[in-house]
Amino acid sequence: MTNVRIFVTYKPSVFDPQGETIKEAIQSLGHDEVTAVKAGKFFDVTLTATGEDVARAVKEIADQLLVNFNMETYTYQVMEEA
Amino acid sequence: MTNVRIFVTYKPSVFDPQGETIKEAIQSLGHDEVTAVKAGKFFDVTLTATGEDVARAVKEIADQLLVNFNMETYTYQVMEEA
Amino acid sequence: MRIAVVVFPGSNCDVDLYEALHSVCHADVEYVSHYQKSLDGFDAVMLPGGFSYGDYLRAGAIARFTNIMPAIIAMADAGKPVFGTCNGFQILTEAGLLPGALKTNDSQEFICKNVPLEVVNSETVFTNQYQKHERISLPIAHADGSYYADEQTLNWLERNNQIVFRYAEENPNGSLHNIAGITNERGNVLGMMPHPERAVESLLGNTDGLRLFKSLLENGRVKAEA
Amino acid sequence: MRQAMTPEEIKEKKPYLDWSLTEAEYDYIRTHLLGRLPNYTETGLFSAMWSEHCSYKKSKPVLRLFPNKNERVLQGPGEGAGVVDIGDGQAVVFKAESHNHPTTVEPYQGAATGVGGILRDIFSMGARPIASLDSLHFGELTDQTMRMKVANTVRGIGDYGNCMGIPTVAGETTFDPCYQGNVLCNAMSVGLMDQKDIQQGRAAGIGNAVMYVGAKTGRDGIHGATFASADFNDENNTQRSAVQVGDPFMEKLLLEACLDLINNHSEWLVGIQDMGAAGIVSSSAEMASEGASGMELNLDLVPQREPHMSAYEIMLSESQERMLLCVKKGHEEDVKEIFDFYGLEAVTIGRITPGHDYVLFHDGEEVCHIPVSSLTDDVLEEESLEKKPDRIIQAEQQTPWHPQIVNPTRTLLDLLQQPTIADKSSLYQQYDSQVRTNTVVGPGSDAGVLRIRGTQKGLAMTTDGNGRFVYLNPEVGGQIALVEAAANVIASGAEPLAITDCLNYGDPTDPEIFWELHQSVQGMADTCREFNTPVISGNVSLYNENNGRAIHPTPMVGMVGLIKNVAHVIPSFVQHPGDKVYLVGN
Ligand SMILES: Nc1ncnc2c1ncn2[C@@H]1O[C@H](COP(=O)(O)OP(=O)(O)O)[C@@H](O)[C@H]1O
Repeated sequence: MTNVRIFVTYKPSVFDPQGETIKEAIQSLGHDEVTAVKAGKFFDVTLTATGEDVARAVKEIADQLLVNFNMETYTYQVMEEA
Repeated sequence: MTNVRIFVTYKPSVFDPQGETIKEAIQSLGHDEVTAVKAGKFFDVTLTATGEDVARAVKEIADQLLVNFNMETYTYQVMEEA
Repeated sequence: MRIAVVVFPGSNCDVDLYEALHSVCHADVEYVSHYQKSLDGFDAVMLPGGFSYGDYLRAGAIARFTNIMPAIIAMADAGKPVFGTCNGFQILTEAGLLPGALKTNDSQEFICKNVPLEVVNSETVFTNQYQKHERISLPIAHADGSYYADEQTLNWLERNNQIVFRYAEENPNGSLHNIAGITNERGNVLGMMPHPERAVESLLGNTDGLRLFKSLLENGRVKAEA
Repeated sequence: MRQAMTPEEIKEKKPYLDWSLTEAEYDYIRTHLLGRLPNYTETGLFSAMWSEHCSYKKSKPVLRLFPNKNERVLQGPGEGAGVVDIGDGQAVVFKAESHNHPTTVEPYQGAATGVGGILRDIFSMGARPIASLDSLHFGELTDQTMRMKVANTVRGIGDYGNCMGIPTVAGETTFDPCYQGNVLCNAMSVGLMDQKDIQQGRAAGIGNAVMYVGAKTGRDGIHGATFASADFNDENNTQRSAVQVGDPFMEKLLLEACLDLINNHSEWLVGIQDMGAAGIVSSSAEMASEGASGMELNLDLVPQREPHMSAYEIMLSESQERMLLCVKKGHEEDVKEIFDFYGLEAVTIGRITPGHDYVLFHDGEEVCHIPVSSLTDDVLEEESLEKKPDRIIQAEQQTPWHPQIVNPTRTLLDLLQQPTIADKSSLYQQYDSQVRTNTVVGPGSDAGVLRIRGTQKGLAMTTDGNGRFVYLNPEVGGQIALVEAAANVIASGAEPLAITDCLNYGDPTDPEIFWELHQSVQGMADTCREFNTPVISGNVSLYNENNGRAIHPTPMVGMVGLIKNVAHVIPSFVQHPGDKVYLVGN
């Protein structure tokens, strides 16, 4: 059993209107210390796979379904393995 | 300058239909090794604050805006401080 | 009765509410910008549907920080009628004027269609022209309309007769207890996902929403005369 | 590295060939139009403005076949959208636009920004958009990728229109293997206005300001215009520049701000235009050309989302939700105030100058100095070869085949199972079809019908096309597209007013494809004359190919009709048990 957290974000040059709007809202609440906000999605995926197989499965799932490579990119993190 | 990643998810008791839909889609692609998927959002927030002030600012932003405590909860992670 | 229709950045059913009140019900109604800080002189306030702040973050989450919000809260506290449909409902929950929250539809899709509803509470200032348990049909048009509250809150809503409309026959979005509309404890704040303002003219095929506005206006008129 | 190459290096390394500018065009620009070598920025501007997408250099000769005037047309093709008189000082404004390539690559954003673009065309004319329509053509639903494309395209159209609060009231959806590698997404928008508010995309009056309003400029969709004119193949799937992301919330604010300015302060405004394909360069050059003016812009003043953008990138960016205004000198602050109220930026980026030169400054340097007309009017029209395809010659020699129907029930059920014929409510239920409470007849009928508030009038609207008919016989197929649209509008109780179109074809340098284009436009044009429905706006999308296979020739007709008394509208559904059924015609 492995828990993996997969993060999906826009590529750096792609416009993130949601992040912009949230940043403005935060600033208008008086939080001038906030200078940038980017919004993203993540997926906590539980797999029966372990070790090497995890990397392969994550890559396949990301490629086929979770990520749109025209505008998005992803990273992931193994949270726990048992 | 500090970069913080704030994770927002439904509370465990709240049904996550998006996670369910994605789990089914992944399984239908042949990935039987995937047993659960939970979907969440994250926000990469850049702050001019450092140290103690970061924790305080994150708590305020989450309480006021980023999280709806009726159904959501959050965690965060300081990504880098400079 | 003088009614304010609040216009937030991204409101888009503001005209629908205004016209339902003005052209169809001949009520005294005025648009009020979110920049305004006061609702002095108004007897009721209505929050229209739409996508305030693009529904970014969560539907209604950012609108609650606009200038007008304290005046809306003050009106609710004073016991005056406050009404929100669709995005207006979402804003009212985000602002804490109504309990619970609205999640994304279970189907993850926007849905626009007429749905059958049951009038559960016909004793509110907004529903006194309907019969209890009456079946009506109103349009819904939303992506985030699945009502959620914890068990305790739901039980309280049931016991306290705060559920005003329920989806009948089918539940289009996954709302708990089939909830389509609720009031606050005092009964003067109503939030609902369906759009009564879209159902006030036979030319457009449905008049089931008309009595909601009549309930409020005719009540108001009686009071004003008394 | 502001200018990535010197003019000499450009001449030698020919980067313009990758940007779809031909050798002959480059030479003509160099020798006839400038009398010198164009620099890097200038070469980029020419590539974009001389692309088929901006210049119609191949399709123009064919487009001339269309009638575009009658007693009711107030504005024909050439502006953001066409305008038709509907009496009482009111006008209806409409146009359709294709977003096929972006939708093929990134269905959600491609479809969403397609809707965003066509809406800007409508409100830049001074009209409030009152309804949207679409015309979608996908591959077969048998594979998972295509199902996701369909779902995401529909979600993109829905999310944008729903958020803007503009009802989507009609459309069409078909499925055919020919669209497998190249889907078609055509969006149409219809607006309503008072005739006194009609605006033009025009910049004039020495000293007047060129103002930029709306979203910031980033590196989105650079070369979208030339990209839309180049053939597709699976190999370049990976190397495409960042897709454009739509922000319907920003566009809603832009819509309200622009209409506020036009309706209440038109005396400050000389002209207004949407920044569509080829962004700032096409809007500014076209406005200057229309006003027979010179123009000078300082690109350092353009609001930018990303650092270190080159002049070329700033000029060609296709970032969404932006408009260009020409504002009377002295009223810049007034205009700023209006946009400020809606939370939008409005910045003066240049001035109208004497003469006819188009001059750009970046980082304090002059990076472009060319005649305005060289970008807009001097484009070399291209003659195309035509050849009747063998398949059609052969088909003409065959004896016509008549289907024998032995089991009508079975045939009917088989037909109803075809995705193209089956019920589309699962798609159009995702569109808000009622917002703003004017929709008398929504999707699912022959045409969408809207009432015009405060009058007895109504408008009926429909999109129709059929690639298979046109493939089999382009001329007759073109006629049928018009007849179908007219039938839908008339059956809804309206008198047809005019049409818009999207001409979706394959690579026009293939003589057979150009022949299809020519023949089908001829068929459409003849039928337009019959119905007295001129073509008041439209759009051409060529090079719809995937790995060398063209789509069926698929012209889409968007028609609008006027209803005298909207209370008399009859829906297309069966109404009461016992009603009689008649068959009219033969
Ligand atoms: N993409 C769409 N958007 C809006 N409405 C649609 C769409 N596709 C189909 N419809 C509606 O569904 C009905 C049937 O569609 P279709 O079979 O494609 O068209 P038609 O009946 O004109 O040949 C029409 O009323 C049309 O308006």
